[in-house]
Amino acid sequence: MAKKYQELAIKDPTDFLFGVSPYPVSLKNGLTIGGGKVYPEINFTLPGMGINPETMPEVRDQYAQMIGDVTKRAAELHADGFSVEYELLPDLTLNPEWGAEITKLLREKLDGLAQNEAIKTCLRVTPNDIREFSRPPLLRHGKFVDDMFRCFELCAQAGADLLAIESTGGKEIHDDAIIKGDLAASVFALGILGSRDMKFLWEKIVSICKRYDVIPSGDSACGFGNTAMVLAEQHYIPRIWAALIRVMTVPRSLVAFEEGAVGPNKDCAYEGVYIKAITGAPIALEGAEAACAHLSPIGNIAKAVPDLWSNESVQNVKLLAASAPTVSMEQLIYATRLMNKAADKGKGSALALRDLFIDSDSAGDVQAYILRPDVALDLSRQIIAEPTAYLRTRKAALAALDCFRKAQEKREITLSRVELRWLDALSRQADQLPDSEEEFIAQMRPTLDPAKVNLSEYDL
Amino acid sequence: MAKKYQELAIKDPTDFLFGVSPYPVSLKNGLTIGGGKVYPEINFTLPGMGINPETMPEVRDQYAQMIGDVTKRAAELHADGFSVEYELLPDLTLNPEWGAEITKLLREKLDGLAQNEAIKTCLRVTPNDIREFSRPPLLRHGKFVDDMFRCFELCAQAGADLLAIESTGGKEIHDDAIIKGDLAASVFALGILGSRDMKFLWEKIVSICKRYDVIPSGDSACGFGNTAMVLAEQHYIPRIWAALIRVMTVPRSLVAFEEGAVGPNKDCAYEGVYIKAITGAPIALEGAEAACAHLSPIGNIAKAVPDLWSNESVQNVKLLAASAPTVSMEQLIYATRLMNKAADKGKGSALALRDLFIDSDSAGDVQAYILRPDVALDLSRQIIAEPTAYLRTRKAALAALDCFRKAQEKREITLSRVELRWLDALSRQADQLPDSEEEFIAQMRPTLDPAKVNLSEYDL
Amino acid sequence: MNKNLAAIYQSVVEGESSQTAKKVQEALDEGINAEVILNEGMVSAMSEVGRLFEQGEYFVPEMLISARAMQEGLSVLKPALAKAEVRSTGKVVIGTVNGDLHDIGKNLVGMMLEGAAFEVIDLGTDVPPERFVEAIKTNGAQIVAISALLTTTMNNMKGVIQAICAAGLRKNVKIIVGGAPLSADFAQSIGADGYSADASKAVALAKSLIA
Amino acid sequence: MNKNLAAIYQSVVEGESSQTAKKVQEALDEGINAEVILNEGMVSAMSEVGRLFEQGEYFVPEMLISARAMQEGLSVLKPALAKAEVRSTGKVVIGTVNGDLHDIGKNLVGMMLEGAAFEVIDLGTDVPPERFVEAIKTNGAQIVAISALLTTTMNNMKGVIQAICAAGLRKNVKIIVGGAPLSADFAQSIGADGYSADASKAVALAKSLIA
Ligand SMILES: [Zn+2]
Ligand SMILES: [Zn+2]
Ligand SMILES: [Zn+2]
Repeated sequence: MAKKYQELAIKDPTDFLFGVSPYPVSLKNGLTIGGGKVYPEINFTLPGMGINPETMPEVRDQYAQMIGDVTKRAAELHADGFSVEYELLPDLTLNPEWGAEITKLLREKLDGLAQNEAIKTCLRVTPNDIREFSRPPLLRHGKFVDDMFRCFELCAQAGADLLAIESTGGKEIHDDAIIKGDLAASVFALGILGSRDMKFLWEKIVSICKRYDVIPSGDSACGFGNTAMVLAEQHYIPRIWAALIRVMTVPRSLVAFEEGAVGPNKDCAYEGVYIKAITGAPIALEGAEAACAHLSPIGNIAKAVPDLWSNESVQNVKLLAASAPTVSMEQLIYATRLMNKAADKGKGSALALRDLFIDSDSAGDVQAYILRPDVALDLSRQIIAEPTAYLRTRKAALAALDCFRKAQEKREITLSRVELRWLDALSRQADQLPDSEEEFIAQMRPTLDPAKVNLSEYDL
Repeated sequence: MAKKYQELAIKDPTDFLFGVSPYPVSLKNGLTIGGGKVYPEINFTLPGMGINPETMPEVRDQYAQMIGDVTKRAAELHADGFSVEYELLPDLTLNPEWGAEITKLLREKLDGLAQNEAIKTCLRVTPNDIREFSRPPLLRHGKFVDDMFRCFELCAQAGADLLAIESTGGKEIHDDAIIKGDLAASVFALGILGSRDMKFLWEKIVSICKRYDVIPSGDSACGFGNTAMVLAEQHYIPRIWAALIRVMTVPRSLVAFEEGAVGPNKDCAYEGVYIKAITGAPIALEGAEAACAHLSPIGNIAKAVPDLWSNESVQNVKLLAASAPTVSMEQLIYATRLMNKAADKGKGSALALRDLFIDSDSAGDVQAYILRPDVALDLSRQIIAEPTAYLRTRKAALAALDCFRKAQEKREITLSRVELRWLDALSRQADQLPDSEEEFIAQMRPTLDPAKVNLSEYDL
Repeated sequence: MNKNLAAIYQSVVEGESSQTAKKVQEALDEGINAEVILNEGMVSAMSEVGRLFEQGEYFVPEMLISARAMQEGLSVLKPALAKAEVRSTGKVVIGTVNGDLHDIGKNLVGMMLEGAAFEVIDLGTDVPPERFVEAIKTNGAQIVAISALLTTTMNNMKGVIQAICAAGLRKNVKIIVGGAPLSADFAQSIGADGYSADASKAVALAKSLIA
Repeated sequence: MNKNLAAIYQSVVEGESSQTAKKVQEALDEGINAEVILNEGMVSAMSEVGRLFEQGEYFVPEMLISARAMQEGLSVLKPALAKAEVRSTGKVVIGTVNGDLHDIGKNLVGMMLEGAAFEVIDLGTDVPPERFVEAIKTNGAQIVAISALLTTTMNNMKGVIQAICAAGLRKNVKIIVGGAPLSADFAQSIGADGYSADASKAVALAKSLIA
């Protein structure tokens, strides 16, 4: 039943462009994502406050205010469409009725906007992966699993257009792998644990989506790739290690699509560039306008190929001009206006702008370099030539390291002496990854702390 | 001694472009503004807190933290240069020693950055126009005037590269003119009062700059044009009225240059587009990345011709990623990277990007339309054909109204029925402005409340 | 509606000052009750003006012209009203805090409140706490509206509220605050009764607080 | 410097665990004082590692390897140290507040503190206030480090501090807090003793508080 991706949906770098994807996603209201235009995707969250029965009226007020603010600004700036991502906080997933209540509140406001202003919108709802509230995580059964799936169902019923998640299977191992620079553990977490959990999880999510006629959009390896990027930004780990992890998240996130996700993939999933190349599904991305949520070395290049353009998230605090969500909305509208204006003028113009985005960042940081459309196509091709998630992840590591080395030789990037030392060390680790998945699992098994990870949750 | 501008420094729209100005401004450290590159200009301010002897240690800490944050991020993102604007709060101008102390603190941090990271920077210091603490304003003498000029001197000595101000002569009349839709009062405030005060004020500022070898940069009609823009954004006044006021601020702000200012003009002065066309001086501007400070309908088009690109101002509050000044710095760096990358690829590429910025906004709002380089050149030419500030302001009104009407006919903008009613009403007012300045003053005199405005402060 | 009342209503909506004054006089001469003239002729006209503003048909300048027409009408009506003992909607003392020179936001709020038949005592800008206290006492105001546009002056609002408390007037007045750097949270934290994010919402806020 | 001490220093900097253990044993056999081995051999090596990290020469993974080498050396040294009665820099109880599952920031802080010879008791994530209190009591900690990564859990830090107060332990411990949504202001407002914007500054903060 699972789909197998064996060739790229996008083959030519000149077909790899913002706003256009081979398999656009159309909503019931007619809004099409990936059909020629980039739309803003706004995300907002509560200011510092707890969520409990006493504060729920205030929580409702906050969301009502935020959706009111952003829809008002979108109308004033004549946006012709946009998406709202509602990323549930843990407490709103732990109490699925609350999560669904907020979904309904957002839905109603967006429906009102459609009626009064003829602006077409999309509501993406992203429950939190609360399964890790058990330590070690219980991924397949128990109260947290039940509540999480119930939350998906209730939010689907409450009016979500898209469902998504940032799932965390394997993260219990991967956090340490990042800060230890442990490539094997990272491959194990992503290529074995994460990928297996994705298969389990997305089969369920897709079936819920079918039941309620909602679109299964995609997953994000945020807890893996973005954790690494943020740590690299703080100089805790080498940038080259963060870039490598990013490429290694691709096979894991691809599993959602093998199980039936269709996009638009999640904003914070920078592996989405590869997902778009492989699957042809539209993707959301984020960059300069998401600096409110995380700093990054890829603020412009991330604009090369998105179909939705996001601010990641911003708290409802007051800035001099307006609320921070209003400010984000305005910034996203200007950013997407520019891209769409270029597209209006024809593909040559759009490609020229895309190349400015690319060339702005790609030489300055290896994490930007791997988002180059040509680089992503090349690595994607190598990754999907392998048959399994493990082998794809191993190939992602080997191919990315090779790519870094060549890029350095071609002077397309400039790695420091220290980064080059790491390039060698990581290559030595990668070269030791066995061909056989069983052998690899057998190697890794004794290194794992049963207090941290429960292998039976992964059918191991 | 005053310079007279009688022809445009920029004649051809294809020479009117971001990053390049006919008369670049070079600092002692070699940083050149308007010499081919657009640099970020970051501005930041205190979070909600008072300024008094007890809080001054905290004020110092805040500024130290903000300058530390933005210089760190600029270095991490390999910025090759940037400007910091330090806009003094009223209390820091009322106590010039405090204002100068913060100037020194910023200077030292920027000098350290130059030494450790080889990043060239510029420090613009903008004292507050505290003369309006007298009501009616005492513009030419008294304690506030003395303190303000002393503040300029002390800040020059403390290490400012540029001095600037957002002066307010005439604002005591103009605020009411805006909300009453009173064109004659607006012309009087800008073309008679404001322009006379600018002459007095800038003669002084330029002489202080000469004495301390500091660059007199420019003024902003912020309290006029931006007040109107913000009120239009809130639907309090018609957009067409705000656009008209913007054009009418040009002769007033030009006076600074007639008296010896050389640029870069102030970020919030959107009339700077016209100033650049007329004088050839470089300018700062702000747009999408300044949404933190004010919403606007000109977020992209403002990127068409700036030499410095600013965030206007942001309080030192914490966002999810980092402090708000850090976030602004990152956004400005990405915005300017894109422009500079286009410039690197040649003038054709830069013009293509410029045109995307222009076409993004120009049809959507008349306030954006008047920032079109071709429109600004045309109106500037008509304005400077007149000999005096009054006649130039009157011409600005007549020419702008004519321009709006033609733009509507050519369908380059779409004015609503209500805006068209205002276009007619404003035209009727403009047509009644007499040729003679004396006659106009005589007409206006009886309408003025001596409790509000002191005409002797304007040699009237 | 009576022909004269309709004419008053129309002239206020269209901002015809002298016409309004004239028609008010005619209505009085005709023996129409002053309170009826006020409410059905003018206050309802100002509501219509507010509606036109909400709809985007009118801007503030038009509202101001209508408000001026109403004032003209009122000046004719005043003697008759005094006898009839009519209450204004409420008395509001308004000002920008000390250290802050920003005028226009405060003026807009004042203007909107006047349009809604509040009596507005405008203290101007850079107003020290004592002057707010004094003005409340002198005028018997029910509402104090305080404005601040700077992050460095917003905290001075607290000083105004403390001075009002210290003068024993806190229970007599509702305090509303506004200005760009403020938030509802901040308003609550300094002990204000209400916060309005923009001038046009201040009227509804003021009305709700003294309802 | 003594040859063996130099070798210990070197092996810790380079993260050679077995070499460190071996050289510590040799130094002890040679009769070098345990405290001298600790301070001149290992603690100073970890300072050098910190310096290399600040310089960008080392990353966290290298620091971890060095820290592990130091642990190996310590395990050899422990019996001799016990006699000499050496104090650790201090004891720190660390955890992420209840409702919050974020691990990695807390782990980094713990790791940095261990590198600076603090004894770290890690309570993990989603830690209820009682467990912080209990751990302070059981371990006689001088410092409590609390982490929160969510705007919805940052307020739970206040609950932890209140529980510590209620247990009468507030004067025994310094409380430091950290996490993305926090600010120095917030830390002060909930009554913490210190705030660190990132993990690498937490060590200096901790040291300054118990100095
Ligand atoms: Zn994410
Ligand atoms: Zn998101
Ligand atoms: Zn300004």
